Amino acid sequence: MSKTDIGPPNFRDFLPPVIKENYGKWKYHEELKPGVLLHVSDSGAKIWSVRIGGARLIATDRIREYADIAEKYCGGHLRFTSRHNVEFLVSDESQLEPLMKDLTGRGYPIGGTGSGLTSIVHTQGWVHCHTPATDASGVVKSVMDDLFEYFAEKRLPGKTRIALACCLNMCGAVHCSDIAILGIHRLPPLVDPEKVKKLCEVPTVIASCPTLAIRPDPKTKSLQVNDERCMYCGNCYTMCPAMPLADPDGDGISIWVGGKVSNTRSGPEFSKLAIPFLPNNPPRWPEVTKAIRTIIEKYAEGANKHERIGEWIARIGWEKFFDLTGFEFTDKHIDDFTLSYDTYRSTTQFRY
Amino acid sequence: MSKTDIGPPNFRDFLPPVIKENYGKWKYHEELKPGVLLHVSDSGAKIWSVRIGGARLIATDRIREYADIAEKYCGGHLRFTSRHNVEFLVSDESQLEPLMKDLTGRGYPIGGTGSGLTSIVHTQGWVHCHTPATDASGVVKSVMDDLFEYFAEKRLPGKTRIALACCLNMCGAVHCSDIAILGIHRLPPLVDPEKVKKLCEVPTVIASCPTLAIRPDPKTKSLQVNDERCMYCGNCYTMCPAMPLADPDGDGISIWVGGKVSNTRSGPEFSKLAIPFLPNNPPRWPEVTKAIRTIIEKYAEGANKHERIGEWIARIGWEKFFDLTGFEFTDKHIDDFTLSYDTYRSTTQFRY
Amino acid sequence: MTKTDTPLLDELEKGPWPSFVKDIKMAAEKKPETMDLLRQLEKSYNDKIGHWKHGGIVGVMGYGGGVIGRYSDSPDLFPGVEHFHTIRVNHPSGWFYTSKALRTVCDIWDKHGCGMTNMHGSTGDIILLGCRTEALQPCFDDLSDAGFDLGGSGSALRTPSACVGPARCEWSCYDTLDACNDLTHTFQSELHRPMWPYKFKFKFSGCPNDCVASIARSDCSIIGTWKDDIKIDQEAVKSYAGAGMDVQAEVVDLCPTKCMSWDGKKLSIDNKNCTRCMHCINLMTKALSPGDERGASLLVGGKAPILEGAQMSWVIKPFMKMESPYDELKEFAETLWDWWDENGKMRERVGELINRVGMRVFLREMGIKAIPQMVKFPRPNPYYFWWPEEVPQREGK
Amino acid sequence: MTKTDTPLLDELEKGPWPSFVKDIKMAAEKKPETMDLLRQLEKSYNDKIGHWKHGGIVGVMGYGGGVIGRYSDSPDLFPGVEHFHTIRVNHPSGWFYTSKALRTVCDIWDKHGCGMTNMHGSTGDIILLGCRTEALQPCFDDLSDAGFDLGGSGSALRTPSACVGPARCEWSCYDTLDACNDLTHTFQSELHRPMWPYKFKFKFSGCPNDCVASIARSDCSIIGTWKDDIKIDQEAVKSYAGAGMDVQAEVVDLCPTKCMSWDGKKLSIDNKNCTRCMHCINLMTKALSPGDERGASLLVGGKAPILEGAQMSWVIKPFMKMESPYDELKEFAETLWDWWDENGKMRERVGELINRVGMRVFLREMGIKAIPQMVKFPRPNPYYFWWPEEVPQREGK
Ligand code: SRM
Ligand code: SRM
Ligand code: SRM
Ligand code: SRM
Ligand code: SF4
Ligand code: SF4
Ligand code: SF4
Ligand code: SF4
Ligand code: SF4
Ligand code: SF4
Ligand code: SF4
Ligand code: SF4
Repeated sequence: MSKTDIGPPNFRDFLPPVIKENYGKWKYHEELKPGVLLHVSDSGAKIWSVRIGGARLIATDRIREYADIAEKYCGGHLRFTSRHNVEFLVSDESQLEPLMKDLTGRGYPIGGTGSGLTSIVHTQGWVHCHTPATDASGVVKSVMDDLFEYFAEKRLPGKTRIALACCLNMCGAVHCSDIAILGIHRLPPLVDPEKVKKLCEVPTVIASCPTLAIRPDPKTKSLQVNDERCMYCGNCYTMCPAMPLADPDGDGISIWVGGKVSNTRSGPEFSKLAIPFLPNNPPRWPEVTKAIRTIIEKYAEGANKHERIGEWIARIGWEKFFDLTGFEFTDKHIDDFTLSYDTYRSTTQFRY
Repeated sequence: MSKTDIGPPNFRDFLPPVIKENYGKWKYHEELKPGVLLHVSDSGAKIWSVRIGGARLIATDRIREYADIAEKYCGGHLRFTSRHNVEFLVSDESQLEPLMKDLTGRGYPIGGTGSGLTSIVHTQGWVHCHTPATDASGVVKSVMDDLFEYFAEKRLPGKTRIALACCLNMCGAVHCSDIAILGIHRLPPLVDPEKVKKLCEVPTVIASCPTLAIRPDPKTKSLQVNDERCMYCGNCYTMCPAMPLADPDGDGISIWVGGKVSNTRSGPEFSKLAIPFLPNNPPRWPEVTKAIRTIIEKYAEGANKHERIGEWIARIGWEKFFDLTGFEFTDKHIDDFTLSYDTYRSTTQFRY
Repeated sequence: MTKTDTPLLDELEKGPWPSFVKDIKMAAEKKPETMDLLRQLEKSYNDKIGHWKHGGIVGVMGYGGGVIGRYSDSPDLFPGVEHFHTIRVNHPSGWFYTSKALRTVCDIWDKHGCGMTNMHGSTGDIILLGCRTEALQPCFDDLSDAGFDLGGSGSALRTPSACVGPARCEWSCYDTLDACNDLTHTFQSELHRPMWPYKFKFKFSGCPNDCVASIARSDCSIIGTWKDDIKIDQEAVKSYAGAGMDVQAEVVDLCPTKCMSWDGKKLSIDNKNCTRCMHCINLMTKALSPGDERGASLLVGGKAPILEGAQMSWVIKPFMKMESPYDELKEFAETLWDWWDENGKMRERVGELINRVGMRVFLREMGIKAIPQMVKFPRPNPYYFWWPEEVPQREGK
Repeated sequence: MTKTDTPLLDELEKGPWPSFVKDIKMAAEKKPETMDLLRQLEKSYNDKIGHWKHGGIVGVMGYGGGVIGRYSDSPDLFPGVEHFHTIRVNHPSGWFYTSKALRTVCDIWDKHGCGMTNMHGSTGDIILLGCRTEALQPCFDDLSDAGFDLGGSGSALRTPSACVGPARCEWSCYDTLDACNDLTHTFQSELHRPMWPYKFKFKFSGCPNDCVASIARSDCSIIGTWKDDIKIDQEAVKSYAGAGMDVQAEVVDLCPTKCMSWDGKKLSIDNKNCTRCMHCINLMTKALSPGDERGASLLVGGKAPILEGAQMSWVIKPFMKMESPYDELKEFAETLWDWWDENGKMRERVGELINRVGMRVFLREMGIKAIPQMVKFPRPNPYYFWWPEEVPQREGK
């Protein structure tokens, strides 16, 4: 048996020499073009980072290709970003152009920096998880194909971060994204009483329901779901395999807008519901890509420089956002969970 | 037996002629001086309103004195305001100066309009209610004596509305005031089991507790209060006389700031906790008058023109407000009721 | 009674602000028993505790409310306030009076009560403070004969109130006084006979300045507003500027939507983005005024903290014409009350009920469509419901 | 396998964005059974439903986590993915690699697994996707021998992550990479052996830009900040202006606290009122930089919606020095965990627990004083508690 608890490798062993020498001494950076950053240190030392987008769900041979490229131009040094892009770390300026050419030649999109679109943080979907209400990788591929221009070329008023989660567990932590794509169920769990008895701890399942929709069923010694109180979060299913929610027509995608993480200007914000449901329409999810393009285009047209999507909407008003996008406002848009009161318009200030 | 359901008298019967003629036709107004408003109609007609402060808790002979004055200068016409001031309605300009002189001579303060202090909306207190944690009229008298200058002369950056309620029922609806004075208890109810059985409906009392602190006591067939969960709101006492909370040392006053009702600029706002407790110290409540003067003076010094207290604090930051006033920030200032999450500082933006 | 009986309260006769102690003594000149009010209060000033017993049900014939029972806890010491009930008398809309009307009320009250009042109570009523049980009915009879009626109390409609409105304000976007008077008369039975889960309050403000604090203090807030453009008199704007107003700093920069601009000669407003906050109009009343297409926004749910926490009313109907006989408003209120009555728990205000069941259910029951004007922002959490008919249900379910 | 097996997914080979379908096919070239992943997915694309069974507990010796069990619900149709477990491998801080390190991982994974990965998982781990049960232990052994260890799963500490920080960013106010690496190593047992009420995440961002989204995605967010004044190079400011930046409109006017001014020559900052939002620094990185007295703000409570709704972390300690060995942070975390462990309900994140019992209780237990920096605004409701020792208790109670 091998050693346990050794922890991850020390990152220092993987840093390129120019970083080791200038660690903590960077003075400024420039975005030379989308996807290409230059960082300059106090000493005048420079490092160029060339960022490419990727699928995130990748084969070992893909990684080996990255390694090949890094060896060719970067002394073997590269990193991944917090949004799953790859950054080739160039210490020798003369390697920059050849690297970029090679990457382009191999079909890798260079971009994702600055005021534009970067990769979509996303999750497993039908590829690997047991609770998804939609796929992840396929939706992401469709959206990125559609918005490709904004990754590498076209600029937007501010950073624009899209994220996807395939169920309400929100492994993509989409709750604070400029645009969030969230898989949702729309039907209550289908309880299999026999399986419940075998596989599930009844009190735990009852406690798992945020709206207290589950009660014991004395007759069957199993569980009952009060369908009227169920909002299909799937948390009971996480605790109990005998309560699946997935359904071809019930499942689909909701779209959220205006979230933000950074503390710049307006501070962090949750994303808010824009579209409660769009159908799962594989392989290209045209309804989803269209909706997102609408948001992006209206934002590009209407926002001031440096305004994130949420800041733009806060300025023009939500009533205007629904007008501009043509998205229908429904009763689902009005919060009715625990903090709902704070969302009500308790002022006469509104636009018609 | 006399007629029922006749409803209040028709206000039209009480309007002065100039109002009847210019009803709905007013064009603009001017504040000639604090307490004196001139309204001018489309037709050029004018009405002067002279506003005086009063005790609100007044004798019939006081009202008769108002009537005398109204008859002498206003053809018998007067009104009360939504904050319990009296307005003498003058149609004949030549009566204006004599009226003011007479009022001043009789000791009535003219003022309460525009950017200054007006009367304190308040409630019954020890004078007439069964649930108070403090007096109303005495506190109001003390505060208004202390701040008298701001009613009639000194101007403030914006309208400044103080309100008082003697218990959490908040009959003064102080929850949206620039400064709120709120009587509070600090000890749980003292349950008298014998009286509970006689006088109270147990399930109703249990349901009346916002924090679910009350449960039936099977032994005594009465009620038990979980002292740790009780926040002394007194709602159980409203439902059940056998659970008094009042206590000479437990009771006192809390101070709240930054509320606002009007939809101007920033919109309506709740008042927020400034001081969790000041003792009942009759007849003059010096701790209370001092605290309020502190707020008013810091506000007068620091706010921009037209800024209400809440708008001023929002601009400078709450940390700064506590600094400036020297009020201690405590664990009580941090919300722990149902909407508490929305009050947490979920951003790194703060001032030291 | 000598002064030394109430040394603490005597202290409150001093100072520039009108003194309630003087008024109690004034009333006691005619009604010596009223001095017991001051003496009992002096005891409270010493004890730091109130001396009134808990509630007590008293009233007048035919009514379920309008009177608040009150008894001293020390009738031996203060026999003058043994019974000391409150009579709430519905004020005329806008609190307008003639001296004659006031004298009428005073005379009746001196006849039957202790001579003390609140002008007014914080809901708006004339408060006659301190009546013995046996005097309640005669007092009511005299009031009724003189054209006055009681206000609300208990789980009933409470006395509606209105800002001064068109009677003396240039900004009133509808006739607040008429609306208040009309609804009060229309709903007399709801006002006098408690039959709901809890109290219900209407307040009428003529414009978003909300001078009766309706958004904070009423279950149903009717706040005047307009739909078209703010009217601008450019010459008058220039006069303000000429007279020393810094139009840029005081008006334009403080506009919450930043929809104004001022080039030193002309003030422009992008009315589509104006949220009608009144700030600019307030500052330049000679130059700016609300548009011509006037009406009111209807907001619902305002209340003080008990039980589930304070709420301010929120928008249900952005714009409603407000013309006599106010059918739209009345029908709205009646539908609302029916629903509340059927679904509300005891002592649950209508705003708390909406909050408990969700706006979704409320809107469906009321037959109102959801619109973005109802919210500050759409929901941030994914916990929402679908109506069964919106989703294809599973086979065999 | 011919192309026609997966026509829907084949569609996703087209288009400019890198295609995961190509990668699955690429892996299947070496590992034919991996084609079953694509075939099962094609079935999902037809069915619009997933085809994985619910969970399943699998693992490696000595550890309680790091592996997510996964089984196909149609092993007959897709035997290649009958077992298809995930191994989470703890990434090096900042996701820095040498090509050699990557090749090592790839070789191990090709030996034991299906050849597919996520680089990276959304918590930050290297995700090795698709391993048979019997291959788990050998795979782990090889990883460990090569210097890699597993990441977190279950009710344990999850793999901490950090922004690139001082390695390649001019704004990092502390050494995010070292802190992340140090804490990960210090808390190995907490990471590998689930024993808490639920999961717990740390994320380390070097400045308020928060490039690892720590405020939204971690229970304990350590976000770099500073205490003294922003450093200004006035010449460099002028260069930005000279190069066409509208300093007034883009920088000064967008400052949230309006604490800056610019007269065309000099940029001034009223640092007392600066809330360190980074906006101006972001825009003029050559001219402005964080002060010299650097450290981090400590925020607690961030999480996704399950169970009680999403929360963002909120300020607990405004400023903390962040120097190795990070004792203050470690002690804080340990105290926090103890308290949570004792008081948390099953599947209750620490932020939910704080919310349930109240900040008041939390602060007392942690021995931290309440300060205004913890809240956006003080409580608006009057429902607050007193500790018994703060109030004189009644006699005989
Ligand atoms: C590489 C990366 C950190 C890492 O350790 O991996 C990174 C690196 C930088 N970030 Fe970031 N950020 C990275 C994720 C983030 C995230 C997290 C996320 O998106 O999930 C955020 C929060 C986003 C949000 O608010 O929703 C983030 C918010 C910022 C901001 C604030 C932008 C704003 O106005 O709100 C800046 C400042 C700026 O861009 O001017 C910033 C600036 C920067 C700078 C310029 C810092 C520097 O001086 O080097 C770096 C280059 C940025 C660029 O892409 O143009 N970085 N940055 C991450 C790249 C992700 C990617 O591949 O796209
Ligand atoms: C692999 C990953 C998604 C991905 O594609 O990247 C993932 C996958 C799963 N997550 Fe997650 N979560 C992943 C990051 C997250 C994040 C994001 C983050 O850490 O920044 C979140 C939101 C942040 C947070 O923690 O609040 C997240 C919130 C959840 C939740 C909801 C927890 C909550 O308290 O809100 C669950 C449900 C649960 O734990 O029962 C969950 C549960 C799961 C499970 C284990 C499914 C389950 O119900 O048991 C998923 C296994 C999928 C599979 O078969 O591979 N996952 N999960 C991420 C972990 C990779 C890694 O280690 O690097
Ligand atoms: C008489 C009265 C209405 C009534 O029917 O009785 C009234 C009358 C006027 N109000 Fe008011 N307001 C009256 C209570 C209110 C209230 C309610 C309250 O305080 O409980 C408010 C909401 C206060 C709040 O936001 O907390 C109120 C918020 C305003 C505002 C908005 C001020 C702001 O900037 O927030 C204005 C506009 C202004 O003053 O420029 C206004 C303006 C006015 C004008 C100028 C309207 C006009 O053109 O005639 C009137 C003279 C105001 C003055 O006092 O200077 N009135 N006004 C009330 C006098 C109360 C008193 O005796 O002091
Ligand atoms: C007289 C008055 C205070 C005053 O001095 O002006 C008053 C006095 C009482 N109120 Fe009130 N309320 C008075 C206006 C209010 C207001 C203000 C308003 O209407 O604008 C409020 C807050 C607004 C609201 O309705 O939310 C108010 C919120 C309460 C509450 C809490 C109700 C709630 O849902 O939050 C109670 C408790 C209850 O009803 O059980 C209450 C209960 C009471 C009782 C009946 C005491 C009780 O527990 O039964 C008080 C009788 C006092 C007495 O002996 O005279 N009173 N009460 C006001 C009525 C006078 C009038 O008719 O004009
Ligand atoms: S978001 Fe839901 S479905 Fe997607 S990976 Fe996470 S737990 Fe699985
Ligand atoms: S899906 Fe969610 S809301 Fe519905 S029963 Fe399960 S836990 Fe409750
Ligand atoms: S606030 Fe409380 S104590 Fe004061 S009058 Fe109202 S119910 Fe009575
Ligand atoms: S005083 Fe309030 S919190 Fe305390 S037991 Fe009574 S109802 Fe509950
Ligand atoms: S609410 Fe508007 S209309 Fe009514 S008095 Fe106040 S300012 Fe005038
Ligand atoms: S009413 Fe308010 S929002 Fe409209 S223009 Fe005037 S200041 Fe701006
Ligand atoms: S969080 Fe700050 S320090 Fe870290 S990479 Fe982003 S900008 Fe740089
Ligand atoms: S960091 Fe933000 S708050 Fe501070 S001066 Fe710059 S823009 Fe203003």
